[in-house]
Amino acid sequence: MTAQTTIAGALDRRLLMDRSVPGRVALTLPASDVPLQAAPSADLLRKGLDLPEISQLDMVRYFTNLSQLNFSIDTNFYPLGSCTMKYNPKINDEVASLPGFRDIHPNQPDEQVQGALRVMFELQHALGEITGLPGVSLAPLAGAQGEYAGLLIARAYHESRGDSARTVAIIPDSAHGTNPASAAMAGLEVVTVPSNAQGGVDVDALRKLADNRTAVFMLTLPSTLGLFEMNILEITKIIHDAGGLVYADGANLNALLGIVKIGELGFDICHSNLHKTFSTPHGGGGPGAGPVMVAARLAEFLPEPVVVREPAAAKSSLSATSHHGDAEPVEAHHGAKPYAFAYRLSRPPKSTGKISGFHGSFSILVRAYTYIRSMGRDGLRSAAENAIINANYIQAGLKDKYALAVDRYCMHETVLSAKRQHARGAAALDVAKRLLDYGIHAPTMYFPMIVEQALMVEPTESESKETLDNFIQVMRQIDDEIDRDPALLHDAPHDLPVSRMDEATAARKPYLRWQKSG
Amino acid sequence: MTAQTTIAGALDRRLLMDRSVPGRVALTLPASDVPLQAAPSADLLRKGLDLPEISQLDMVRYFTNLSQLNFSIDTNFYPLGSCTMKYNPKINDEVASLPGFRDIHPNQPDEQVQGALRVMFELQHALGEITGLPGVSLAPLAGAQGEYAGLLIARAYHESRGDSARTVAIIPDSAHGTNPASAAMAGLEVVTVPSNAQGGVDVDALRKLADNRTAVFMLTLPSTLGLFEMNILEITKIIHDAGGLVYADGANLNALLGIVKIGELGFDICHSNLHKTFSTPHGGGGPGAGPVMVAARLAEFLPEPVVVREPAAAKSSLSATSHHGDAEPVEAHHGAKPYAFAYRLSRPPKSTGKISGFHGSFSILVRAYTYIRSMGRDGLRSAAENAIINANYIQAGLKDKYALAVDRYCMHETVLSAKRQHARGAAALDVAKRLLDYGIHAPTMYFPMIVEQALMVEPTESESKETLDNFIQVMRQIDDEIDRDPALLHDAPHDLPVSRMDEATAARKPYLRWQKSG
Amino acid sequence: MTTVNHPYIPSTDSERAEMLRAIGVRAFADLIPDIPREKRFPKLDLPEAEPEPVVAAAMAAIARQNVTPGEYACFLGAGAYRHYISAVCKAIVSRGEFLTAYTPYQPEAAQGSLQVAFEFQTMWCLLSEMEVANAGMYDGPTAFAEAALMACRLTQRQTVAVLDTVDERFVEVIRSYSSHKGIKIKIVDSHNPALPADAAALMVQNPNVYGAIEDLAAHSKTAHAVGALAVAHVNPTSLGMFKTPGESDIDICTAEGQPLGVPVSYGGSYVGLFSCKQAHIRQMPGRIVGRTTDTKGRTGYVLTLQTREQHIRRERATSNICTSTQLIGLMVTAYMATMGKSGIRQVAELCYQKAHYAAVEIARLPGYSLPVKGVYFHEFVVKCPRPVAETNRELLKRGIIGGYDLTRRIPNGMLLCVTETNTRQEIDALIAALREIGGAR
Amino acid sequence: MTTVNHPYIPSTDSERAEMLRAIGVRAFADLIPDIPREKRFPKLDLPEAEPEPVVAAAMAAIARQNVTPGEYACFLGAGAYRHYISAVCKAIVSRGEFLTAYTPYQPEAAQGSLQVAFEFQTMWCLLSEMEVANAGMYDGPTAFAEAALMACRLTQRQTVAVLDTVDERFVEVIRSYSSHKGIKIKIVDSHNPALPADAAALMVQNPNVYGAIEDLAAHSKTAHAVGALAVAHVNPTSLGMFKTPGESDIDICTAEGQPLGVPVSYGGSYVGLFSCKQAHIRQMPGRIVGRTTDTKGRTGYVLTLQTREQHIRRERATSNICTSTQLIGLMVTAYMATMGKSGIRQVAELCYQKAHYAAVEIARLPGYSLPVKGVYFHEFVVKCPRPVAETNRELLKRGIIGGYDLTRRIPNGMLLCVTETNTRQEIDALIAALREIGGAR
Ligand SMILES: Cc1ncc(COP(=O)(O)O)c(C=O)c1O
Ligand SMILES: Cc1ncc(COP(=O)(O)O)c(C=O)c1O
Repeated sequence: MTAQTTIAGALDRRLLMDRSVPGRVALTLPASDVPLQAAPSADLLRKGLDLPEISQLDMVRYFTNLSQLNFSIDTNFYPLGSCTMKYNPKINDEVASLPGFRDIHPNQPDEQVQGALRVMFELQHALGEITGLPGVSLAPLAGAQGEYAGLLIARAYHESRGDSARTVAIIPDSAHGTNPASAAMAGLEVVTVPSNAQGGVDVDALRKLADNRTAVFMLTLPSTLGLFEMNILEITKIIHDAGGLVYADGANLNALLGIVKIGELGFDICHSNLHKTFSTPHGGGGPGAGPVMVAARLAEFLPEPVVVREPAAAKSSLSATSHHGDAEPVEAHHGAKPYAFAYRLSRPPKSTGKISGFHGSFSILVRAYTYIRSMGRDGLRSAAENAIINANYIQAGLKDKYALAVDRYCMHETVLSAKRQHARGAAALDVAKRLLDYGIHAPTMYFPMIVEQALMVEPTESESKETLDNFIQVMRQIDDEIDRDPALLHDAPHDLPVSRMDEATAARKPYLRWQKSG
Repeated sequence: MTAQTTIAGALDRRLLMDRSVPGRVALTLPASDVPLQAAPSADLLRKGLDLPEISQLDMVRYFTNLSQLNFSIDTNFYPLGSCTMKYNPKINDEVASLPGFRDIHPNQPDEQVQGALRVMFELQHALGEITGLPGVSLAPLAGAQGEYAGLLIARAYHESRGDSARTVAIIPDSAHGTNPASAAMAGLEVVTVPSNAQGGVDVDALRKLADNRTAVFMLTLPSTLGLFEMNILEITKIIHDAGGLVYADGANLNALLGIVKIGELGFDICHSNLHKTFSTPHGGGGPGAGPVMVAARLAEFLPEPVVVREPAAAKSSLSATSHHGDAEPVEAHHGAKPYAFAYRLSRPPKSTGKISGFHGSFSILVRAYTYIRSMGRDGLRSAAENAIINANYIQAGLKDKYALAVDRYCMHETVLSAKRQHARGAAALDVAKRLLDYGIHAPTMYFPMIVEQALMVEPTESESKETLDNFIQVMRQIDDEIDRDPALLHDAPHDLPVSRMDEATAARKPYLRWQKSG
Repeated sequence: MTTVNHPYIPSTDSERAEMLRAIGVRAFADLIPDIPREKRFPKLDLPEAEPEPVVAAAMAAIARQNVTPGEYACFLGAGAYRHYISAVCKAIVSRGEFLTAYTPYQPEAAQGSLQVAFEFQTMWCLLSEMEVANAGMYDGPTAFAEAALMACRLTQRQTVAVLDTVDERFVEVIRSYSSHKGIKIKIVDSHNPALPADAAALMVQNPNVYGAIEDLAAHSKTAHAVGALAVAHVNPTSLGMFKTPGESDIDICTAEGQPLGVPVSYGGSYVGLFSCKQAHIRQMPGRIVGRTTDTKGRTGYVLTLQTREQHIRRERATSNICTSTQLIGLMVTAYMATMGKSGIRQVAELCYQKAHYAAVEIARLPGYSLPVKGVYFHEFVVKCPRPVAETNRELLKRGIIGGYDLTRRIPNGMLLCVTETNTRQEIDALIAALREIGGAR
Repeated sequence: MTTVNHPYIPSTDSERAEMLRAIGVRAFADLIPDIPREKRFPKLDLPEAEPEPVVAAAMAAIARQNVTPGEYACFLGAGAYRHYISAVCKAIVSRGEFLTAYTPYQPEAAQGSLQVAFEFQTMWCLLSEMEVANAGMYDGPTAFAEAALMACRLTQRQTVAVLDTVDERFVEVIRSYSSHKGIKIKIVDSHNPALPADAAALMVQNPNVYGAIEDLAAHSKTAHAVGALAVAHVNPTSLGMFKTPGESDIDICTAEGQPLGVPVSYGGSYVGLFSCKQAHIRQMPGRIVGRTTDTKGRTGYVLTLQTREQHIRRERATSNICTSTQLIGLMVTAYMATMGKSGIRQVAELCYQKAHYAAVEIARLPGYSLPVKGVYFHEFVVKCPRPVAETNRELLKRGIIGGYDLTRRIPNGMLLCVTETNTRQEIDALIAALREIGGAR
């Protein structure tokens, strides 16, 4: 503990407004260098303005100390299932902060931003290639928005065929909450299909549900149980036969890179969370990016923008065969001559329209693109394979102590159930909180909802075997602790900046901002 | 505590070599793009090479966790006397890492690096102006090297006058250890002059010591007791009358900015620690920069290089009157035409020569220059004034509990004595270590050596009044704790990554590198 | 099994073999029995891995293919604004502990992110003078669209009135967000806003699409008169100077957070700011952070009111938002804190001063005029003698990235934006260039 | 009392007044009675404070006044070398906790810096195959000079023999460091090194001033034959490939640490690497970090053998060094760790391959030759048909920063350096340009 403390030796948790002293400044600005202009009339102006007044040192110290209160990938193992907390390469951040990317304005005409458009174009290609769904829009700003965009496409598709009675989205009971929420936003009625005993979709139940009202079936692949759907080809066929489309929630795409293409399994639409599979930093909860990929016949419905390349400049895609020098394709942009340019933003003919302010989460797109180049085709496949091996290794090392949601080989994550531990007096929550004491972030808890006392563990490929071994050991030790000294679990975490929080009061009496009283 | 831990819940302190696994890589490099060249004969080559093999994530995590074990300005109050642990502005780091500064090569000809030379030239001007000693060389790499450079100048000066019997350096007993060490390196005999009861130089003793063997008198101003020498004009006169030179150790220059010019007090030579007064980051122990400043008549002896400006381009110095647009003075350096250039590196006619590899601690010089521009002339004076006020405020708040080395108003730092505390069973060391528990770095301890149980406190101007108040309160509380629960002090620190270390064994059986055994 | 040794993948061949043995399989393929054999291991048409030095050089080369503001003077706004971002903010935002954390579901391990979010909510409330705020949305336009949905939920109505001075870009996003819920959009005349009686909300942009200041208080009255909510989408920098949504009795206030310390970065990632009246919090979308205490009575922060959210309420959630924009929220937080009381005000005033200087001077140029009346902040429409695209091309030759083409609303209309980052020298160069270009025919 | 409101100075006027009251004085001037009145508050001929946005823009403009390698191909070496530095290293080094800590005098509050220093010592020992190392010196040349002083202390002799293939720059620094101690420097012929009987040390540079590999083992023998110590100053990158000082029975090994992950940065800040035989540690200069345990038996690190140092031993210290270069040491540590076993070797090999390709091709050009025989690493001397300064000026016009002018030793001699950062494209451009320039007369 090296942090700022109070006289009582406790962490100093005062907020900025409590630290504010009239007259202090953290930054000054130059005086105006233009002749004084007429001021607007006073009744148009605001009265007071209360914001912190802090010195620059105190500002730096405040935020630096705050940062140290976090667990993060850079400091801790973070086996948070469904979140793919893999390493976020530093080079990606460095690239994203190059002035040529960081400082370009979204309203600059295409000819001025050929570098940016090239990155987007090649990223579209790569995502199309990885998923086997060649129509790509990078516009969605996160996974959930990718889902929404995909569902809008599905609706537009059916409507374009006059098939407008299709207003049902079939969604498995194991699905992530964003799936039904996105479906509802898209005006679809949500119908739930149960899982079978092996954690897959109950195919018979699905067959009964699929009909001429079915707009779309949303399936997470691998599923939220960490399993690859065992009847996948049958399922996509059932939906297609019923005239519906099949949507893949690609949040777990990390398990599939170079292993299988979603499009080749019959899926029509999917999204990918670049902040998961493609290693962009989670940032404490975003920004993300959730590009949507579709089969060729659906490409005309993609949200805008989509980057296209003029046939004239047919060279530089991010592909094995035609990948050329990076400084080549676009002519220099100095002086008077008009630009030769190759890439431009476009709006697909039947586009579902604009779903975000500009052209997508560009700073995240740049990182994902950099990552794909850094990994290359073999590296991507290796990532998936190692992610799967790591998850199975943990599963094998724990299954005698912790029940498995389903006892099969898992994909990139394993869903444990702490039901035996619960019977002995420690809930999944207690196990999770106790892990924090060992410097390990808690797994995802109580999700998927269909698993009792779920602990969803996703190690990712970027963790070393020692880290996995340590995790297994610690989890086994925690299991021992239940009988030895249950308070170790119930009162956990012990050494963190705070112990368990009173969330009930937080929700009952919301205290959502600093108040003058303190 | 969010750090990586072992299964036992302790900090994981394993070294990189203990984490190494054959085959892992943190970085890969491209294959050679040139035709294969003939290899040198095998007997010229090294056999094995043992270095860590670690993944990139584990590398980032290792160093990030290590960083959190440190106290630092960015996280803690750091009232370390004699070290001027002031705020290190982030803009300075940003500027130093501009490619135009970070990537220029020291062997580029002057005409290619006019921007760099301009920074150096104007920094020379600023330091000459601040100290009143207009001859400046930026070559010395730290304060101690600045001292050494200064002493070489003194020697060269006397020798140039045929006055080569002057081989004595008179140094007060309160001086920092580098002063006598530097004098010894310069081949000077060190003679110590005692301090008087008020913490000043014993003038009578000095008068007796000053004679025709006196090469130089080295005085720290303000002194290491935090005091401004009360007989300063008399002292410089005594030395000058004896034919000696007067050297100012400018480590404490922060107290004098715009308050008084060292040169106007009769000093002939001084150095300044840019890493103290001019806010460049201490970096855990360097790099620093210790420019040496001299009176005009000594400028010909300065170590090389010194940056000079061709009279042709007489405009752009960092001065109040002639400070012009920053992009102006040098012509663009494109295309074929020869450059118009203004600044060049030069070697003073009787230079004492080269004391470091290239042109000084350039990345530090850039930061110091940026700082001076950010502060401006009034800001520098304000820094000194506030530094002095802050130190006196702490002194006033503690003098009833902690004895003062000398009961006078102090300059930028106050030297307390824990002798009363010692009498009650707690040494200065115990007080210092106990401070760490409160998230405050320890003051400098047991220095200056002439003060019993010294605790030297330098708050600097960049700390806020609340931080000072908190420090005063904590120091008073610690004093209380001696009687209440002395173990709180003796066993301190309690909550840090380690408790007190066995330094005796460390020195007796030096263990200075990782060994295969562990 | 491919055996790539890669910096991002620690396991070595022998470790992998050991792990497979521990799992009890012979080869990797044994772990994926459910994947149809014929579909496995497709060829990816992607290049091979590039080592970091190669990637770094390649990306720098690509970045140089862009015309970069900063190297060029830039007067583009229309939704994204260039402002000075302190080195302090950059240093804070680059901390790995913030950058590589997940959404703070485990409050004990995320007090850093949570306290930052609480500061974010606080300062956005203070700046907008609204009562409560959430922890951020995807971006400004989606926040504005979500506000429309929220208004419909709150009023149980299905028509959204949008002022005709609202940027089409925003209207499109509102349409995307609402069309399939049966919500109708009605564009109303800003000079005489006649609201349908079943309007859920009146949506206003301030400054509006022309850069002009709207009378928020009057619009609030209009909305409230028919029982609709007043929703304002504001430029947050303008709040350093102009009357606030809170003071104008606005019910829901949204903004694009980008101007508050976020690089323009070709349009993303940004963050949507969202605040509203206290009474409406349970219909607010997005993450919300609240203060509470731990078992030992210590203050701390948690995600709260989660029952509004998709992971609990699923299809009945207030929004589908999950991953949001916490890191950009941190940028905004660091920016507001660093600028502070005096800085935010000063930026607004510098923008105002410089934009007005530019506008007044340009209006004097032969052939140029300011067609839009009213008070403006830091953007204004100039009617050019030549088409905007052409004018901009000419400006670029002179090292200037010109304004936004608003021809769709005003023939030869160019929306120019001037911020504190534009020096007088740049403005004067713009004026001189426009004179030259204008007269060129 | 000036009352500047500055971001770096928190106290406000009213706080200052309050503090002065608490101190018991009326005004600031009352605190400085000892400063002669007539000397107080001199005018400083310095400009006024510039706000951060102004400083940032000004410094960027000044930086652009330099010709920057990276934008230009660069073949300069001769003591400073361009190598690829991973983003990982930059991220580590920019951590405020490392950047803004002091020398680790309080080990409990500095285990981060201390463990880094221990890693530094370890990896430098491993790379140089020496037994012990210190935590770093100012830079390479001063480390080399301090090694000479150390050899004099150890042998109680006063003559230092320096091989004539040692760079003059180093000899100058050795002279500055030793001249007033009565130490004599003798330059000896590298082909036939005849050492004086009272030599304390034989000082060797490897690769030498011409870039050529010296026979370190032979030089060790020569030194030891007269009871002198063998001191080698090496290029650390070359150790990825070539025989080590340790294997060559060198007594003290120093190096410029810059090539190991430190930006060239116009020559500083760098770090001197220093290692020696175990027997000599108590005469080593500089900071040394050692491993020990705390009161609870936990492993930790401390500064050790401090009785060698100036703050304890004063005029009898082994050196006057105090503030050293820990942060640059961190850069080197992060670099060695990130490159690791395979990377360090690979960098050396890439340098070797590319330099040899360039040398062989240049030697084929009419008018150019390689006057120095022997094995070289990544630097080599080219004898040009035209003066070096002239040739370099011509190269610059073609976007190339040429080599180091070694005319003082070899007429028209240019020392060219090629590292892994030079692409084949750059090398080929250099070759083509030299052909063109050479033939121009
Ligand atoms: C399975 C699944 N689907 C969808 C999402 C939503 O993605 P995002 O958080 O990017 O909106 C998540 C994210 O947690 C997820 O795990
Ligand atoms: C009074 C004094 N003189 C000299 C020095 C030496 O300066 P440096 O550490 O930069 O070599 C110091 C540094 O601690 C000091 O405090």
